[in-house]
Amino acid sequence: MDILQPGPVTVGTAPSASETTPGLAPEQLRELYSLMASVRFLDTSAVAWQRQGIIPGYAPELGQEAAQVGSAYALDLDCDFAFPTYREMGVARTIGVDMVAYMSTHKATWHGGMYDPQESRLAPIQAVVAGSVLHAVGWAHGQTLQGTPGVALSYFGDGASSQGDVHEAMNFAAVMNAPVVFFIQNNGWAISVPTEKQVAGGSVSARAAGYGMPAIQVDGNDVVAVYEATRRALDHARTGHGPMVVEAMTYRRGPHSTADDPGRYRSLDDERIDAGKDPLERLRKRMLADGIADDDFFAAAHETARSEEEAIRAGIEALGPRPGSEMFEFVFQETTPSLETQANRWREESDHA
Amino acid sequence: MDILQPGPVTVGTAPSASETTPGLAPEQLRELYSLMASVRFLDTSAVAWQRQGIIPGYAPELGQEAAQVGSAYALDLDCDFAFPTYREMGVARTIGVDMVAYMSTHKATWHGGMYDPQESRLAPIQAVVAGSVLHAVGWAHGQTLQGTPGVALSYFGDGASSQGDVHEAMNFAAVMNAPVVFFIQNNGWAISVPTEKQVAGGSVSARAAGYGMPAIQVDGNDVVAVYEATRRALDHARTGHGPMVVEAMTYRRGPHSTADDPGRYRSLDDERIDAGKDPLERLRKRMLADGIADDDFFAAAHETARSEEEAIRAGIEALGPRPGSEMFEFVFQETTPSLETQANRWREESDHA
Amino acid sequence: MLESTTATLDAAVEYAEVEHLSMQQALNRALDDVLTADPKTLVFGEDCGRLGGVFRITDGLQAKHGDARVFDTPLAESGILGMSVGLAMAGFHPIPEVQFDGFAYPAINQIVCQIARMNYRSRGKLPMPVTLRVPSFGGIRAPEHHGESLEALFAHVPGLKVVSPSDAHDAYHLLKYAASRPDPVIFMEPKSRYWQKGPVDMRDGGTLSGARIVRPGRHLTLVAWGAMVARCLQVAELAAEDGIDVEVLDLRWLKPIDAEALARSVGKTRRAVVVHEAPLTSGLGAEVAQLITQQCFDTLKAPVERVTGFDVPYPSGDLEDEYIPNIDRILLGIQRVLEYRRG
Amino acid sequence: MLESTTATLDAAVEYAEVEHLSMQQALNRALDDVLTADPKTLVFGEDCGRLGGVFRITDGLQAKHGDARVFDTPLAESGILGMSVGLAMAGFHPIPEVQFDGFAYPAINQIVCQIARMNYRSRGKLPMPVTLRVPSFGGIRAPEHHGESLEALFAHVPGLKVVSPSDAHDAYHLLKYAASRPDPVIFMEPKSRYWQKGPVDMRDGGTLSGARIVRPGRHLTLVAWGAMVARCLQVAELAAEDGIDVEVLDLRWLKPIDAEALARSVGKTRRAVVVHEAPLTSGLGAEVAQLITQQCFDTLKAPVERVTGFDVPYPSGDLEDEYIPNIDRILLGIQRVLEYRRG
Ligand SMILES: Cc1ncc(C[n+]2csc(CCOP(=O)(O)OP(=O)(O)O)c2C)c(N)n1
Ligand SMILES: Cc1ncc(C[n+]2csc(CCOP(=O)(O)OP(=O)(O)O)c2C)c(N)n1
Ligand SMILES: [Mg+2]
Ligand SMILES: [Mg+2]
Repeated sequence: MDILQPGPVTVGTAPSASETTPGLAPEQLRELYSLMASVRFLDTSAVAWQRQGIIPGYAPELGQEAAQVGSAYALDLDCDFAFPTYREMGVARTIGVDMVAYMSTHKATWHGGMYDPQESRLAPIQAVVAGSVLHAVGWAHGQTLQGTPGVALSYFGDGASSQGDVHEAMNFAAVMNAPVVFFIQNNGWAISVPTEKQVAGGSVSARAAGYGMPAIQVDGNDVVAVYEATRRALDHARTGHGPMVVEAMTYRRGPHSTADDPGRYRSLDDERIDAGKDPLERLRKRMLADGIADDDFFAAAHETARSEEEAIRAGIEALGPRPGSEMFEFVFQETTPSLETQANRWREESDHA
Repeated sequence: MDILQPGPVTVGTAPSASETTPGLAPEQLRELYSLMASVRFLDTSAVAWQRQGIIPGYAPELGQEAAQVGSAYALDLDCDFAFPTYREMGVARTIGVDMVAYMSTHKATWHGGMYDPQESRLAPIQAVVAGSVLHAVGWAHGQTLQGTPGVALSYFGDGASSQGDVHEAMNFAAVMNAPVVFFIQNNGWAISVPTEKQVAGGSVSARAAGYGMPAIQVDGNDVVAVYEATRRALDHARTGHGPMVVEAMTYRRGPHSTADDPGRYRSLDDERIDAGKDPLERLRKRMLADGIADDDFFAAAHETARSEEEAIRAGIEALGPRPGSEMFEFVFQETTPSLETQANRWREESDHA
Repeated sequence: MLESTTATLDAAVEYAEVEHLSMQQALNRALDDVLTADPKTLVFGEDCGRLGGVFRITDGLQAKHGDARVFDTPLAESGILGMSVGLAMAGFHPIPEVQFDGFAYPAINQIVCQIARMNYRSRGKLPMPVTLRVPSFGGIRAPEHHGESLEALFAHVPGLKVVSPSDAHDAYHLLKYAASRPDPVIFMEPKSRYWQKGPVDMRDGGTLSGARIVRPGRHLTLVAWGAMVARCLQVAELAAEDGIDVEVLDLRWLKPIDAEALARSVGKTRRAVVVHEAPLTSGLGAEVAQLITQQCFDTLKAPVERVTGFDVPYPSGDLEDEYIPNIDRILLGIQRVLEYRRG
Repeated sequence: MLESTTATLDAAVEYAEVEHLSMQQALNRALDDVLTADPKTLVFGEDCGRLGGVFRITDGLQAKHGDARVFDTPLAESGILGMSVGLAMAGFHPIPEVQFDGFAYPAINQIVCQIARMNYRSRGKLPMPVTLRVPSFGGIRAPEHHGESLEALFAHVPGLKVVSPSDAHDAYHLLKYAASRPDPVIFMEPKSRYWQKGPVDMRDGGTLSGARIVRPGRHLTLVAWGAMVARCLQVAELAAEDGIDVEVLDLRWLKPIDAEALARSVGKTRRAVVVHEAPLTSGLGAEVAQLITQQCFDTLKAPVERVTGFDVPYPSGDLEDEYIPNIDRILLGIQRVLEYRRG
């Protein structure tokens, strides 16, 4: 399979391709499982937090654990950089972002999250659909200019692929031969709109050929296949071959966000049929079959996930609102007299009230 | 040759394909020649008008006569509608637009031209690159909704293809199966930027497949091939098969506009080599060889072109500025008190001065 | 221009006299009525079809009017607005939605350069009867870009008209009115008021052009629009306890602004405060203040005060109440105006 | 904030004292200096490389600094600005160009939601030292969308700074200054003044923050920016013939506006007219007028007058002179203010 041909190439959908473990050692597989378990537990907990009034809203990634963990696991954090949307909690967790700082956005504490993007190698949480895809291209081109080996990993969805910015980004990247990987999580839905009403031609990866870019379409519920596809794409970009597309076919099992009611636009049957095999269950079975892990391992992984979540929840519950002065503080590096005047009046009036 | 396959199909580049006359009768070939001759004469004259101070600026289409005349000739003016850029003088002439009203834009009389777009079947002249591509899709979808047989013919350039709006338009059109033909004049340049620095993957038609759309790449200097490709694409769209791409490979022989100096970014040698065979000369030779026209015919065509130009120039020279009151008059269908107040003050102050 | 009549689309629809509706229901009914009365009307946007919109404003409309007339589009705002231009050229009356205020930005090029100019460019031959619905303003603790106030931008664009209702009654009638005009109207819906119920006189919209005095008063005029109108009414009640009689003027039309109504009200009260959620600098409050000053210069007792959002990006939910003009800040603004003494 | 010092990039460059340059040359020299002094600077946009820009502002820079640092992009403004965000995140100092004012609209989403907010969103961790050059305003008989004035839009956006030079000297120094700041600056170049020559003191930029009095006067303050400054100076000369001593204030910074300078000037003259090319409604003139009124309410002899473009799309060349404030209209505005008597 030559994935460096322009045009979509599918890996991981046939059991033969997906169920082999190209370069992953048993401890890596165990790590992948543990990550997915942590992400799954935190994700479902976050939905519960919202129901309990701990956070006002959340965009669950249930079903996309393999796509997020597998892709982020392939990053070289010494030099690469990831650009998330609003749904990449699993990416953040995989690359080791402070999860209280990450989840703070969903507590409405600060837009974009409170982690340090430069240290974390993760751009701020992005609420504009397709908003950061061009940033990834610019950042990647910066690596070329600097002669550094970093690759940008740009996350976006099937819905986002309709935005003009994605086209501009792909074209810029291909013209400039920028080291960027466009990683699409095609999860079947953009809120209520199914992929077939969104993505003409049926897949985002099919568009790559038009830009002279190679693409891989991968079973997004197979964490190993996702890892492998992303690793190859990162290598491709890192070795000067330019941008590449990876499209992970997965399924948004939950609602779009805690404010959404999927029952209005899809049936439970749809969900059952389209969701495919559960990413965690799938890896678990395989590890058991391969003798890579036993029940104790899984129990321990789940216990770790539970205690992690407990700590994060405690952090989130303890997180107070930011002082209002920060509204003014972070607008500029160099503030302005007019802003200072406004900040002063805000302070006086707040004191008064 | 099955042009209804997704993906680019080339017609007209091989002499065997281009030099046959699929469905065109001799009088139609003569008409095509006459149109190209009129367009050529008016176009080169307009450059001269600019040098003579008759008009402040102009965007010549020298070298693109076949692409413009051939494509517009395929329209069914009873139901189709064309969406031009700022360079489609040949399209306007071919479909019979009042050329004084058309050229008035270049005299800086009125943005968009002074012809009636609805009657002319030609949208206003569009100065925003890629600005009207989505309009064509919307108009086309309107035909579907109404059950009318019209097809939208959307003109744009290789440079325009980089704009996000073109992607959104292609995706919308393909998702909605809208009867629209995207007609790209790939003339090698976007002002000073050559296609290879503009269009990743090398051609715009190559992108069609990604949307599940068929495409034809055609020798844009062969008026018959262009006509034939456009006719097929219009048929395709008209018969309910959805959108299609036609990319006419041609060459902008002149400057981008009368304000441009191509000597700064390309050599005369480049121009000679890349321009290919002259569209008029090519058709002339072929008609002579086929015995379809003689020297008298060509002399007459050129004489007609000359006298047409004379009349248009007279019209343009006679064209006075529009009354300033029209600034206010055409903002809305229903004006506003605030605008009336401003118009009144403008009137008083103009009278005063 | 904006005529002082109720919408005249009503032939096909039968009404009860007064209904008690939320603004969401009122807008939904307005769209239903327009779709029923005018076969050229189309309602579309992201999630507007099957889902009925993330705010349910288009709820049930696809089921009733069919998926040719009420439909989901791909996720691309420039596409939605650009397509609207072509549909209008083909004789339709598009009522597109952008899902949230902040997602109007990707469509600005099509709005400013195309929708707002096509009538002008074509010398009146290509009218653009496009009513763009924009769920607007803040106050619902939403994610980034979901609480923006774009009225100053829209109002500055030649060729656009801009309106924002503050209650269910106006929402119903202004939307029907806007949708029946031949010019493009940006319809800014105060999303924090969607669920607020109020009486809607279904038959008689009253005067739909211009501003509306929602509370008469003698001492000072509060000018507001959208969600700030209700807040100003609260403020007026509180001020009344201190014997200050505040007039509250709902501007409604943000372009064209009803300059006469401003002059009439402030001509009487001789003091004015303008309130909006958008940032201060170059906000619409400056225009309102200047229109008042221009017309009432001789009688004005104090410079017009602006109580607005700050020149900062709309903050996250936790800081929303610090940003949006609250009752205290508006009261303090009123106090500054009342206490103003020439130096 | 905007510090009152000249740019401090100059280590690597040697200057003559005063040169006579067109604004185009001055801007070109400024970019050359910045590219020389700061290796992180990148200059790019449509036709900015080989051609040197349609206005030749980047002429010769690619040849001198290489096509890695000065380059052509594909034809996509959102792409250009979006890429700038990523380059800034990677530590570069992008100086992108949009070819004409009207083609900033396709990039508004990236400008407003990304460039202007990344510093805020990241709590100061991702500064955006992006200087966006926008050839701006009208007056050159150009095609549609080539004569727009977007300052009111930009000035309203939290997180942006906006500046416009009116002569070659300021063009040179303000561009170097803007390019050396850590915040995004929209640099609006008055294209009708590109070919106008003037003395440029290469070593001493003078005070670069705030407004600048270009002509002192006692009777009335004319506030302007960009190409309107030169016109206001002409007006002042004509008015002087009638014994009217007009002060001309070049606002320069359109965000933040130098409110103090406005107060100082109008505090003295007690009368003001603000002039701009952009449409009247919700234009920056409203903000300027309100800032003046707010600060000088007691002493102001007449309401601030606005002489501006109309609320119409920027017209074709033939009607340009009817649209842009001309000498007569400005003189009439002055007259209205001078003749104003309290009723
Ligand atoms: C520019 C823009 N338009 C609209 C929205 C509202 N919105 C938020 S998420 C979403 C759907 C996104 O779908 P997709 O890209 O497939 O990502 P997913 O939610 O499936 O992860 C929409 C329409 C937005 N955030 N940004
Ligand atoms: C949105 C936008 N950006 C920039 C420009 C300036 N501009 C006018 S024409 C042009 C080049 C267009 O190239 P192409 O699409 O290939 O058409 P051609 O000029 O070759 O016919 C540019 C950059 C514009 N008019 N609109
Ligand atoms: Mg999705
Ligand atoms: Mg071209």
